[in-house]
Amino acid sequence: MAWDRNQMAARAAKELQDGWYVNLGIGIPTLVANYIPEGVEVTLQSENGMLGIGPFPYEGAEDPDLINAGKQTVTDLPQTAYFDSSESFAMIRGGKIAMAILGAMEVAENGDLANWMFPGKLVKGMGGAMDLVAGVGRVVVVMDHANKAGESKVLKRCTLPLTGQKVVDRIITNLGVMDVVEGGLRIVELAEGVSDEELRASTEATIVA
Amino acid sequence: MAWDRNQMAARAAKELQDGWYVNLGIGIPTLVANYIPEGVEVTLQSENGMLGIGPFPYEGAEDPDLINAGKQTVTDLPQTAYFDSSESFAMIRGGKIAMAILGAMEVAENGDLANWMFPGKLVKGMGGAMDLVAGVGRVVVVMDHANKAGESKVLKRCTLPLTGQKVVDRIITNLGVMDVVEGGLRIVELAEGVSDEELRASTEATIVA
Amino acid sequence: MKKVYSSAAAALDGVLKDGMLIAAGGFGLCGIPELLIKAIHEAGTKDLTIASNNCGVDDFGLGILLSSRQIRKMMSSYVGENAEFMRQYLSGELELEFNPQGTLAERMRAGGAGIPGFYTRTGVGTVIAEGKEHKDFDGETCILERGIVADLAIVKGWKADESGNVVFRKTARNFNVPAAKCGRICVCEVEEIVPTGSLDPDHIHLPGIYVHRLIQGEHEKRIEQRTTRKEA
Amino acid sequence: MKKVYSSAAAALDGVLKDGMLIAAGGFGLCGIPELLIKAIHEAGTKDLTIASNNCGVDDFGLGILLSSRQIRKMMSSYVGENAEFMRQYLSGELELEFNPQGTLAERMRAGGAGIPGFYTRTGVGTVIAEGKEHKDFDGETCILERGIVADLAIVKGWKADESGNVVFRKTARNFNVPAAKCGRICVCEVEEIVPTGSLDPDHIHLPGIYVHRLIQGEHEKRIEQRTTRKEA
Repeated sequence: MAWDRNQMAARAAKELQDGWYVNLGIGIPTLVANYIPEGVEVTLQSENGMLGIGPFPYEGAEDPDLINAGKQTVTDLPQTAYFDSSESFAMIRGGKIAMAILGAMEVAENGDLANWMFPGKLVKGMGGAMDLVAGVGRVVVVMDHANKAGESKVLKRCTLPLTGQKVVDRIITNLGVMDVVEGGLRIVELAEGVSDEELRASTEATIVA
Repeated sequence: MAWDRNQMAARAAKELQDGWYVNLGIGIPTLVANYIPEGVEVTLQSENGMLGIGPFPYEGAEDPDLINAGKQTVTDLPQTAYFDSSESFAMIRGGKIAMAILGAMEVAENGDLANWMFPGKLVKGMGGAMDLVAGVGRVVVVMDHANKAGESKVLKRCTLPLTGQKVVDRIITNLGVMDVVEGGLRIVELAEGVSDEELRASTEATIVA
Repeated sequence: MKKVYSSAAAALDGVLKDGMLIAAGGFGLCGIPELLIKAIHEAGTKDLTIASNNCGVDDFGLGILLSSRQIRKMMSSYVGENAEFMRQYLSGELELEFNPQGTLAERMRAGGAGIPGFYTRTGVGTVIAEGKEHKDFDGETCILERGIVADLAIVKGWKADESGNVVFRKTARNFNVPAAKCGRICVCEVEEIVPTGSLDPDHIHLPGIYVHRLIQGEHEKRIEQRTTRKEA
Repeated sequence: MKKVYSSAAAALDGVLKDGMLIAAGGFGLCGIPELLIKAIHEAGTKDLTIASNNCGVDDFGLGILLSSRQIRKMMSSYVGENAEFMRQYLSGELELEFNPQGTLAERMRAGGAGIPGFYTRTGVGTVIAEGKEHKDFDGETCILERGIVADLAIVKGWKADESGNVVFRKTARNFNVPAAKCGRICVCEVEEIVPTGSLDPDHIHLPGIYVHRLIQGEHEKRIEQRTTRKEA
């Protein structure tokens, strides 16, 4: 039961609204592009300097000058525009991106997000994540509800170094959808086959209402 | 005796060095472009978004989309590049322009410059002058030594509202050339037919050495 | 999500509000959003604060909003071309906030880029610095300037595609790019709207993300200082 | 005033100095100044601080300056692709200053634009904010970030004209523009140098004023993550 990666991505895709400019993080968020609803036109931003990310190229058509923020070869679209990195983050910081859909290591009930660093482990860096969560209109996190040890990643307080403070608006996990509201999280939707009790039991964070 | 407008412009043109990017103010400074020495390649910047200002267009070839900072129709050159106003002042403020040659109402011996406002009179605005004097590598002022009442415009202290504080490096007037140095002004050169005594007598500012 | 509107009036419908802050592109009369200015004139919106490098001339550009007393305050660097401006200003009817030209451009750029404040040497020791926070950086005194976020940006491009990507022509780009970026809503008029895909994605000056509404129209493009040289 | 040099080594002659701060363009391996990096490797300049979003891979890009221990400190946002990096970092041989990617880009842009400091919400409440000045703007807490001025910028363009005007191609533009602007001296490598006048002045991404020295060369342009789809 519960949602698999693709179902989570499909659920996240329902967050998209027609005409929006959106940034998708690496991992499950990237899959969201496969589930954009009919009639909803969304322009994907890549923080390395591109609006209008197209699909992966056909073999042999890869262009080393055309990659996404995950460094994968991509293609362009008729509406594509390129720009430099300072311009790219100007639009991110300036609130021009309606939504970012990002992965996470931990989310807290006050909207704190940790998704860049496990202390003591290899630290690769935050990339553009801190800029995104500080700048975009709405932050949706998509992640597994529990870590590999089976412990809730939806917490009262984050234990890992933060990416941003009070930045998450909505959390989509394999168990369901939760909103960050006054006092804790509000359950918005349950994944198929997941009961309210099950979601509550799997969640360390305070669930309100 | 002394220099006329064109002679002042010709003298100011000797300040230019090969490869420099330069901004010329309105009035006599604009005439400097007519006297750029042989073998010296200078690129003129226009703060409304252009590097590489060409000559005025032939009649009938005026382009409303191509003007200089004085709002005059101009032309482009092979090396011309266009950009927006924030980019234009980024390069000015960032010190990329080697020199600005500007007109002035008053200059003081400490390098203070006043060239935008007569209190009580019509105030048109500073335009880009404050940005230029604060940002460019070297500021050369070209102006008449005295005002219409015959009073020195080269002063101990400016009486008019400042455009910039301690910003002027060199002053070129109809009487000669002076540098702003520790303690006052140093005479660099006398205009044709002007004696040292005459220049000193015409100058309110302290002349050192 | 259609961005293309049939007229300036249609593109401004529901957007105009008395007392709003409008950022306008253009330098002198070059690259000004003349159609949108006319439409604001006709709409009669009043008590406007306008951030624009200049204020047009008496009968063209932003000047027509002065004659009709729709402007309460200007944020500009140079307003010398306009007799009515001076009359209203000297009589106290019009408020004026002078900004050094580069500071004005950077304030717009900053507002659009989510930068609420930045430090600059420009204006230190002048009236511009009065009342502003001073701070030293590596021995150099700077003042704090604030980003401008406008309720509405009105700009003029050369060509745009239907997705809102805009290209400008020569020095008509000027303040149009920073003004567009600092608007919560940006309405853009162009000389030609082309199908999406017609513009080279490497040549876009203002990506469509900044442009919410778009119109095509005929432009007068008046020349302020026609200056020519004689045929050799 | 010739800007065109015959080789990367010639273009860097007299410019390199131990302990200097270099800003480098590129994102991952896309748009990196690979020829200039190789020339710095061969020159053996050491104790370098390098501001660059990433640090290449073990045997390509800035990674080759790691293997030779020429880098003392990196200012980056993401360094995950490089095993030698991690080894040197964890052993304390290499200093690392993490910058959020947008903050790094803006710091370079600010340094080039004469903005010594700016406020941003990015990083507030995180380790990035530690020790930085905090200030509230309209109820929003921001931190002060400093502009970066580099002793040298090394960047990679697609085409340049002989006067130094540069155009970039697709996402290879990335950090090259802000890096170039923040360099006291900027050396640029391109795939093709064309005669001055060959580039449309409306299409220049980096005006020649920012570019002091220029070389043309063959580029490997390695792909980091070759990702494709099947033919339909």
